[in-house]
Amino acid sequence: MHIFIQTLVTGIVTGCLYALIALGYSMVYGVLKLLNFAHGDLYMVGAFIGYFAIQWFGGAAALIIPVPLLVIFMMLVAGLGVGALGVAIERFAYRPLRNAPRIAPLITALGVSFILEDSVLLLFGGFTRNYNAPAFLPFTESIHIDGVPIDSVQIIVVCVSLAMMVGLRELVNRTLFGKSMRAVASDREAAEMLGINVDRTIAMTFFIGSAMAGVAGVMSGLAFGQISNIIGFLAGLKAFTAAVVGGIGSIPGAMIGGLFIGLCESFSSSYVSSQYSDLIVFGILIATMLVRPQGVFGQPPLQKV
Amino acid sequence: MTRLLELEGVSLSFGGLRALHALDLHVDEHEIVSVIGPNGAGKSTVFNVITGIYEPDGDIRFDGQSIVGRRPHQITRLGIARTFQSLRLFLNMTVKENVKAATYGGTHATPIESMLRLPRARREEREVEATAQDVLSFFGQRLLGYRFNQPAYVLSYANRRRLEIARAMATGARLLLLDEPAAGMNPNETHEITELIGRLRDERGYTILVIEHDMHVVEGISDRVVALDHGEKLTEGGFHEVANHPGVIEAYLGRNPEALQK
Amino acid sequence: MRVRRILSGAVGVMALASVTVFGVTTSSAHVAKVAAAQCKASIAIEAPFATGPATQLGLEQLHFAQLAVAMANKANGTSITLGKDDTGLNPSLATTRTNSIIASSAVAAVGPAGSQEVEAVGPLYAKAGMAFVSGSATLPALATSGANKTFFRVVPDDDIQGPNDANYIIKHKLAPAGSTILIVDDQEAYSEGLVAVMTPILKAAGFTVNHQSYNGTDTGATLQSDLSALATSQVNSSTHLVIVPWQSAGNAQQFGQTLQQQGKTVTLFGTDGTDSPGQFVIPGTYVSNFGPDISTSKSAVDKAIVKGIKKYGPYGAFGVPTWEATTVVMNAISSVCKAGKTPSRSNVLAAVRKTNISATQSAMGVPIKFKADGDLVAKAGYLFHISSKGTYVEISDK
Amino acid sequence: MAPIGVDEWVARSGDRRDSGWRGGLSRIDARVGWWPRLLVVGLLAFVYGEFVVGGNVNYAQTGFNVVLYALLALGLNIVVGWAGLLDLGYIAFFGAGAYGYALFSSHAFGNLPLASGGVQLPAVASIPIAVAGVAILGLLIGLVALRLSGDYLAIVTLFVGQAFAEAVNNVAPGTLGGANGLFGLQGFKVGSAEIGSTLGYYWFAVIALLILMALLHLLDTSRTGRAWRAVRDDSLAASAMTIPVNKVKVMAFTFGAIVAALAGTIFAAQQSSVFATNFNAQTLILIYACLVLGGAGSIAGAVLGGVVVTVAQQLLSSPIDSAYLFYGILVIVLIARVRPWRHLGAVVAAIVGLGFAAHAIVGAISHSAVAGSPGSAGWFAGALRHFAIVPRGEPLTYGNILYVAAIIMVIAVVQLKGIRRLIAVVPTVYVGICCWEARLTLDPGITAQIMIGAILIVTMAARPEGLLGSRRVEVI
Repeated sequence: MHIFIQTLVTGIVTGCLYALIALGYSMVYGVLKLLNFAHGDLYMVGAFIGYFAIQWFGGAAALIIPVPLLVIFMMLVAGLGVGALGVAIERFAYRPLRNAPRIAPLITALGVSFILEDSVLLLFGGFTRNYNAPAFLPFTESIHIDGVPIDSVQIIVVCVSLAMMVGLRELVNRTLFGKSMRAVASDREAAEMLGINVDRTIAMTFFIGSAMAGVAGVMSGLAFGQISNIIGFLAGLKAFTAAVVGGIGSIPGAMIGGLFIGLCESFSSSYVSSQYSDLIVFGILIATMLVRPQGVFGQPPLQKV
Repeated sequence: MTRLLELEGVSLSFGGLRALHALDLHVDEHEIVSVIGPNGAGKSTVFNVITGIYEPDGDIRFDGQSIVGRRPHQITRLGIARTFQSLRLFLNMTVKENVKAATYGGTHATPIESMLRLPRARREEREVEATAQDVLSFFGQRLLGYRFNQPAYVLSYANRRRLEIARAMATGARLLLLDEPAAGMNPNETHEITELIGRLRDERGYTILVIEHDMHVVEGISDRVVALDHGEKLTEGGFHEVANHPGVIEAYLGRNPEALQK
Repeated sequence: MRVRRILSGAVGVMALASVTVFGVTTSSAHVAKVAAAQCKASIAIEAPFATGPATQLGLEQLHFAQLAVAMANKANGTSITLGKDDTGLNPSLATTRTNSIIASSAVAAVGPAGSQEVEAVGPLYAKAGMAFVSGSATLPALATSGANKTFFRVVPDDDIQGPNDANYIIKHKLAPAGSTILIVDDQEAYSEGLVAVMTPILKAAGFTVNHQSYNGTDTGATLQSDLSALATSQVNSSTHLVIVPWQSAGNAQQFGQTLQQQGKTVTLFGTDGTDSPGQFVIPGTYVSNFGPDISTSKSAVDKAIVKGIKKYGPYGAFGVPTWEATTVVMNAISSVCKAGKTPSRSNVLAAVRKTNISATQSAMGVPIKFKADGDLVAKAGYLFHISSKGTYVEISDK
Repeated sequence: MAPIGVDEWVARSGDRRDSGWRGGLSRIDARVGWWPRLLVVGLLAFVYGEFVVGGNVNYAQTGFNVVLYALLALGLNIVVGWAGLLDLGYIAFFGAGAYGYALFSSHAFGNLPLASGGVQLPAVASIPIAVAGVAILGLLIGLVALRLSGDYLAIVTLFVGQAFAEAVNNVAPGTLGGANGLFGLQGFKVGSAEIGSTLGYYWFAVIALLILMALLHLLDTSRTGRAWRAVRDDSLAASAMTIPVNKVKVMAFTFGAIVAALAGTIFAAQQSSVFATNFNAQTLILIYACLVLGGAGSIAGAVLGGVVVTVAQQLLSSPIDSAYLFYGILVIVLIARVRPWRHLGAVVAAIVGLGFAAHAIVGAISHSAVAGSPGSAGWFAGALRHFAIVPRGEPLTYGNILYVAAIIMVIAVVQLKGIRRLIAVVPTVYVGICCWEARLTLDPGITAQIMIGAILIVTMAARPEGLLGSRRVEVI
């Protein structure tokens, strides 16, 4: 029982992060039908911004501002910064390829991912840095469920993620931007003719998606400590799995998918073996795709003859 | 006259929507039959069930044997080829390749044979080349010569329609299903198409089932006209009786007969 | 108009051509002329300093090697240049890098860092008759297999480190008799090797050994679920000691934090791979290593190194052996020059074999003298304890 | 006047494109048959192997890598370029081929009861076995992939590739060697004759490449090739034109797998070792880069892509060569983009002027700020010494700032138009050069990656169909 709960907690925490990244994937795919392989690297950049924010304020051991303020600041800066970066990438790399063959933007995305990963390597070096969050968010401040401690970082992660997901859902369902986003997603040309500013909508989508990845990066730094220029790839891959399992292009799908993958991972490594957890996750994905290609929440693409 | 194609109580519905309902239809050897009806009457759906894109209830027989549940390419191999209302050429292949591609079912060389250009592969390539030349030459001026080696996407709208027909011919089919061959053509081109469809039967001996909106074309070519609405057959017979059939007139334009008279 | 286009096209083509021609005809890195007058030569270091999971370690090795080159050039009056090749602790990358080193004019090499890398490149160096001295590859088979005829190492292999650690655990009762000891490998040759050596000894002493493994190349959330799964389901009330013979100090640190965060109180025991005062600082942890802690040493050499390395900031125990390895190569070359010959791969190889550095002159605290198979004659091992302030304290009595 | 329906504009479109020297080339190109081109390729390969390499292991290795990637790109071209199936699991076939060969040519089975001491089959046996095995694998994956289309296919295959890497890393470490891989493989051997040198494998690979190019060309112009491309353009129409879509797709997968497997065996034998890390996403991306840069759908394109990408990587891995590449590209871009000539002249002059001026001023203020030596060697290093501003020592921070600045400026230049752009080009180029000399040359490995990424992005923006690819229209 104790093990079960502990595993559950880990699964939910990692799952929330996957979900946040997956949302970006899903939104971008929705509007551009583009598999943005650079997304995972945006998350990595977010993690680095957060790290330098900590250093800026005196380092983990000797902070010069109150911790809550720092956490909020980190997320804000990372969100805005990475969001802006995402918009820039869309503007300069993807926009010229709107009407190119499908494979062209895919390759561009890979190129962007190369550049992001290796620029960070060039600028900051390849060794792993550590947030050392326990220094300012001690494990001792934690609530216990059946002897399983749940510390403040985990609580932050879950709360922030949920808040952002709900916020995003409202944004997409209620606001004008949400409407235009869905319009662009379903038919770009038509949306354009209806006077929707497609460019701005797409840019906005990139901003929101990237910002969420950035915040996810900060929180993963807080929760796991280690960051380096290569954390983007695997995280992106897993988040991508989540998006697909949930139904790529669908927002609730991405959330559920993220949590699902997180739980799969933690349970398979707790109860089967950490060695095969990745294989198990990939297996699940492939199985899902074969049973239901469009994912759990996705709509099947309709074919007009 | 033998029955070439026969639909018997064919029904199809997408979820709740009923696209076809208990449709009976037949086409005889060397006959040109037109299917008319307002948009959404289920005309294209008829083509889709015949060519195996959708699997309907009821029975469809071609040359006596049932073809329900067969895959599209198998049905085409039996001798039913179609064109698409929304043109579906292989846009990045050359005009000639478009036609040659359609001969796949008629040839049998394995990849290995093709790679090594073994005798069978050579022979078949020659035959395919001949077929392509022959089929394209049928369109005379229109598709001939310098355009053979250009990608299909440079062709004009009218020529794309012609190429679709050429492609259908190359499959070696006996029955052609033409889905709005005259759509989006100017009066002259429409006139040509009308002639062409006639020649298809007279010179090449094809049997033809055609969907068409342009009543001039329908009048010009049809031995028999079948009128559909809401997936059901309203009536069938000669052009004029169908055209004057009150149900048809109503289906088309509520209460305004003039349009059909001219 | 057209003329202009033709011109531009032509120029473009010519430019491209010239680029490729130059590119192909100028040879690649490590260019150095060997002149009889002065002792000139070039050597190369292979270390994971730019990419891969162990860049901290790699940078440390690089810096100490650069220091060693500077010191030796000054001492011996040689002018030997050091070419640096990043291997990312990745055998396939190491293979390509080694090929380009062999193609260059380098007469000997330092590194590579990882045992699995040496396994990959050893035969290549052997074929080229080129000596390479590693400061951290400790898999016993590397020397004993006979596949790596030109391989030398200035560190004791796992058959020495493993038993040392196991025996220390037994002797000093780091875990109560009969309790469970969890030992986790990270699916690398290095790690699996140590596990294989330590497990039987611990079993023989009556411990229950629980052997698990996780994917050392995982990162972020995935890594976290691996580690916290280990902490959750493998560390129970009967577990008092966890041995982490990993290559990534960062992962060890994260595992330690995960244990703390889950409220598990166990002692960690790391090996040389996790020795990094900058990264692995869980209080109460034991870390064994093949290199001594020179920061407190009295010997002149050690003082000089400490002084020279200061500008590079905190370092673990990987630098010193690499310094030693580089020095071995440097001295070999200068001895060749002193004998009036121009350094070549063969005579440098011979000179390396004859290496004989006294304990006082070596930074390893033991004399550097090689057996026929390239292993050290001396057997040494060091052990550190991480204090509550997170600093490494050397344990003298073993 | 032309008869109705013959649209002159379209009819002449071909001729219209044929103007200027490009037109001339393309006309020649149109006249030459396929086998003379093949001869040219063979000739080039011969000249390189015979005269350029000259016993230099490094050049031999480069040549081998070029041919290897060309082979891989050829195989990928079948699946992606012709059948239009976005297969991101291609790397798995490459890996499977390599591991297949390794298992039958090493000690791998040594620890199994049935074959102590390992299985050491001659190449004539082990290559066919490995390739056949992988062909079956391709067949199976193809059958699975049938249910999916477009991006979904891409996604599943991507994970098939990942799963392969994970599997060889974790499953049966006793036999597959886990992270340590399999090493000490025997080379290609028939009887007593064994290929010993890298150059030997280069020749072997070249022959394989030439044969494959010929076979694939013949296949492409046969019914199978037409069927593949028909399915790519419109699978539904294809099925309505007697083409069994599923069968054709599976065929494409299998053929791609076979080529990849062949490449894998050669790779394994040459490296005489295989590691799971040889078959990671990085490699897959490079193969895709080759194909897409060269032009998906074109055999020559795939090969050219292999050459460009591999050579670029090789040049970038050494400071001297990468300098030639860097400045070469710089010159070409300027020539190609800055028109007319007087503008070009003005820009170049301005850059040079700015450079020496800035250098002089900064030097006057602080000597140590310009005391560093440029990273690139070669004949122009001397000139650069008085041109590029490089502080003493290894000026990392300075270089990093320049790097960021350069990227921002490039982006700005792309945005600006007309005379503004012309002016903005000058400082951009100068900052770029300084950054190159002060920072990028210090870490060739990293720079190579960045440059590859940049090349991908630029090519896609400038010419999405690739160097030799033909323009595609897609109905989405």
